Amino acid sequence: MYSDLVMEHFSNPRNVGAMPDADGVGSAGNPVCGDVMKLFIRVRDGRIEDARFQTFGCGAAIATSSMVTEMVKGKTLDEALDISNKAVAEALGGLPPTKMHCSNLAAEALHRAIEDYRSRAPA
Amino acid sequence: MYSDLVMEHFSNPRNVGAMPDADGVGSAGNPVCGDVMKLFIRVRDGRIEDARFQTFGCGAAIATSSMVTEMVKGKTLDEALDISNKAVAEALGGLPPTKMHCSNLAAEALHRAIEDYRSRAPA
Amino acid sequence: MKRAVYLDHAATTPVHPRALEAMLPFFSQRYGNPSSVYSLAQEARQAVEESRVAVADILGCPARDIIFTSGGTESDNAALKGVAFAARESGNHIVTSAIEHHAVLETCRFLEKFGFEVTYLPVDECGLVRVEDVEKAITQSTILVSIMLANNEVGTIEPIAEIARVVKDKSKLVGSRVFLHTDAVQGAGALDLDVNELGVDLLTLSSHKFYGPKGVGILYVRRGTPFLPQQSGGAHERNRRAGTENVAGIVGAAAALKLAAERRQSNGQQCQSLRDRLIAGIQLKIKRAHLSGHPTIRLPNNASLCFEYVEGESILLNLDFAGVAASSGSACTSASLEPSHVLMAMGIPEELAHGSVRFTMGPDNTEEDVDYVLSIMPGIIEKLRAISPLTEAGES
Amino acid sequence: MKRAVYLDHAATTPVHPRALEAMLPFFSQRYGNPSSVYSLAQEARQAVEESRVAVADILGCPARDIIFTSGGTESDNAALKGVAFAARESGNHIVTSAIEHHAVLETCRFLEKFGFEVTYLPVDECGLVRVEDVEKAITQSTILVSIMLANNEVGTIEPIAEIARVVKDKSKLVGSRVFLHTDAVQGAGALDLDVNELGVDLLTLSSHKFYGPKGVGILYVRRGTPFLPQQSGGAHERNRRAGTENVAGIVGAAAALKLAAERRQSNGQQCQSLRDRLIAGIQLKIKRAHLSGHPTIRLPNNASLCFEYVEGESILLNLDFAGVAASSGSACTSASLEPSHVLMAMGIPEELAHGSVRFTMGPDNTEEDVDYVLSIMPGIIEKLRAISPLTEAGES
Ligand SMILES: Cc1ncc(COP(=O)(O)O)c(C=O)c1O
Ligand SMILES: Cc1ncc(COP(=O)(O)O)c(C=O)c1O
Repeated sequence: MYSDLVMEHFSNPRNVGAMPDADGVGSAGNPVCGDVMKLFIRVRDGRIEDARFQTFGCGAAIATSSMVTEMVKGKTLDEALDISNKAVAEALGGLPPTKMHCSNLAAEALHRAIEDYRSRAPA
Repeated sequence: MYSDLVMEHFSNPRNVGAMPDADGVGSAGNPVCGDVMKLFIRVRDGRIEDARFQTFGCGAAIATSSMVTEMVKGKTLDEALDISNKAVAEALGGLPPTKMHCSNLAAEALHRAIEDYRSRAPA
Repeated sequence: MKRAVYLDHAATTPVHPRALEAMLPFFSQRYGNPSSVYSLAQEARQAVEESRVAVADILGCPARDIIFTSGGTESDNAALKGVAFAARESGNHIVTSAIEHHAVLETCRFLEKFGFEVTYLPVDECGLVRVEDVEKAITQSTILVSIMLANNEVGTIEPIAEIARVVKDKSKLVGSRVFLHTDAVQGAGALDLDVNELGVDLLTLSSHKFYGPKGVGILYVRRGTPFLPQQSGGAHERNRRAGTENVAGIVGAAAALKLAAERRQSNGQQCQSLRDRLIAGIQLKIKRAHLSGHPTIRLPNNASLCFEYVEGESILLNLDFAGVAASSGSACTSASLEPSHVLMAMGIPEELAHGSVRFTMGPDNTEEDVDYVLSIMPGIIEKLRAISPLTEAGES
Repeated sequence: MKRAVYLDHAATTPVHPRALEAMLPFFSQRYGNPSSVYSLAQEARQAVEESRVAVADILGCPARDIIFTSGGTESDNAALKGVAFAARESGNHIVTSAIEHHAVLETCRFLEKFGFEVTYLPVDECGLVRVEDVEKAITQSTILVSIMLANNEVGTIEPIAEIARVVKDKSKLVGSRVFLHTDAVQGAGALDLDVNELGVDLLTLSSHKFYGPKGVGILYVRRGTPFLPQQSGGAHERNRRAGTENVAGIVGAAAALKLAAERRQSNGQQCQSLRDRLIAGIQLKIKRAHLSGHPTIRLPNNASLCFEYVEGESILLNLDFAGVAASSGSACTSASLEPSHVLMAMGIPEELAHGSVRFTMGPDNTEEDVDYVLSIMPGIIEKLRAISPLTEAGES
């Protein structure tokens, strides 16, 4: 069902946990739908220095969360905003068609975290 | 599909062949329907002394033909007229439901042969 | 070697070695087409008819009332569509429950497209259909009631015999004949399947749920029940289901059903004690874990639980890493993203329903299997709760 | 030991040992339900999907266009009902031929009950559908044409590719989309099954006709074809055929189809030379024996003959006593008493049609088998003709 890389990220998710002093926080999903993702970013000099996540969801939701936190690190905010759902799924070696919505969550939470950061510290 | 006795009569049919000097001949069935039976009887002192048959038809048709010729031998005409389709089928240990019509032919041909005899030599 | 613990017997079961042994000659040796005339074919015919008698014995019905199909799904489809289209003149109303298997529910949706009206009865929080609801739902235009014998997700056993009595009485009252179908797929090997005790007119079974092969179903249709065959073609199965018979499959299904019926008592007791050990252990070791379904009126092998703050599939994947096979909701369609319609109908909140896990035991399971699961489950739940954003909010 | 000569490969075939070998692990070891999440189940899922790719390769189509069913009969039903009910808005007219298998003809009768109109095209005395008849039959309300690739009784091969062109052209002319289905059940292992070469939108196969297990069918549905699934339930087979997959059966069917495709050339040549030897021998040794079907445009393994003055079943029973398995008309329904509708449609007189015998060869048959049949047939026919009341009348 899942690619090896998805399974790897699912069983050893990177960057897990809350970040109390985050510069931006974004959420996506809804417990009623079975998927909630919360993404935390630390921003230094216009770049994402660190990212962490908390996720309630299926294997794909947890793996995409883990992957997106890896992908954003070191990117400028604009570069990070360019990360699409498809890009996250591709970085994981693909997702089953019925699970594609999970990668939506990851990009969505990321974009919201960046919005949150920008709303706090206007450019 | 068929009982052992049906198979036995089918593979070794008794009383096969035309009887040129028959006292009564009866036919039933129709080549178009796939079943034709012709029954010949020789009558002595009101009893059927001998019977023979010719049949075009399936296994059940040939076996019932053979059986009916055996059953009538030695019977009075009235006794012979009492032989029903069911009796022929039962004597053979039963027939598959879809083949029950074949035992109809045997009794029908027999009854016609007796009619034929009676019409030739009125009592 | 990694330990392998199979606890998903409600999803499917391995073919019993004796059932497989019975099947084997019919693939490459006794391969005749049962409709043919010659001996090789008549051997196959005989095997099919003997299988029919064996099944009929267990259901307490004449062999002629048994139709072999390609599975539980086909049997459910054939039952509902078969009666509905045949009894169309008498009425267009069907009564079923909200917790039926998709094979029944989607067939009802199909029939709705053809002008039938369907009442989906609610269930109580234990998953029980209320007999009085069935009674109330029946009107003059009702032709069919379809209620499952036992639910595949939570294991709740429905009061079919009582429902049968009510259907009969109400049927007389409204002056129209109402037929009763039960999807007994999950009951095989655990419950009495006698169609007269149950009082049903149609009954569905699926071979792969009772240690027979996949792709074989059984449909009982009581003589006199209106029935329009849904698979048209040759005169097979007394003109009620066309298609060359799956001889090996049918032989395997009948052999398996016989074995399952023989072992029903002992197997039920064994499964039940394992199940109770698992439920008690989980509730002792893991907080915020809830048993779903009825506490006692449930299949002896079913332990369905919902775990707060975590999602079912991620539990299953972790169990799989540890060699344990279990299921979340119906195994039938992991393609669906909605939480189980069964848990929803029982009033379980959606977020909790997403955290459901179903363990279903079989005769090969041992206490060691259960203890192994109990040894790994707390760690899995803990790990997932540590990642979950719901945990803090919930526990605060 | 009695000699055993199987010459009824059009009725069914033994499972090829290599196909059976491929199936075996999926009964009691790799028994997971392909819809489940864990590894045991995902192995089964993979086996099903690999089988789908193998079948698609042979049909020259994307794997997603292949649906696994429970047999040729189900595939025919699903194809015709699936398109008819889905395309109902566009029209209610179906074109087929008078010599289709019961699985197609009875499905048409079923659809007639639901308001569809069906044109049953005649055939010529060789069993060929005339392409111009197809063209003429198509009107603005036509939605589907279903013509078989090769006939199961007489082996005549229909001009499907030509029919496909005519359907496409006429379809444009009348301005409505007409879909083309072919029942290719008898073509597997003998003819090219490439759906693009054939130009068909739907194609039916049945596993047990090409050395796969009974109870497995294949249905090709070209992307974009309107299709209302006939078996409702779970989301299996991309929502086009609900029901737990018959994993072992599917694996066996795919393995068998691959083998059949590989051996197509050599097998065809071998069967054809045996067939020609049998036909020539019978016509030499037995008077008033007539080959039915087309003299050359026929399946390489089909020898269908009609014998005057004798009835088919009694020939078959005598052949069976001698260890030879053959068929009279369609093996599908020996329950029918009417002479074959195929021979009738070809204008063969009823009494002659009753005397039909079909020998169909397979790769395991040898020249000795044929010579054995040739050594016993004259005696059997002679014996039966001696009993027959038609013989004298006919010969005089
Ligand atoms: C209650 C119930 N009904 C019907 C079915 C469908 O049977 P099958 O898997 O044979 O299609 C299942 C199993 O999936 C089931 O659990
Ligand atoms: C041409 C044709 N179509 C359909 C079928 C039906 O297939 P099945 O036997 O798998 O039901 C058969 C064989 O019986 C056949 O020969």
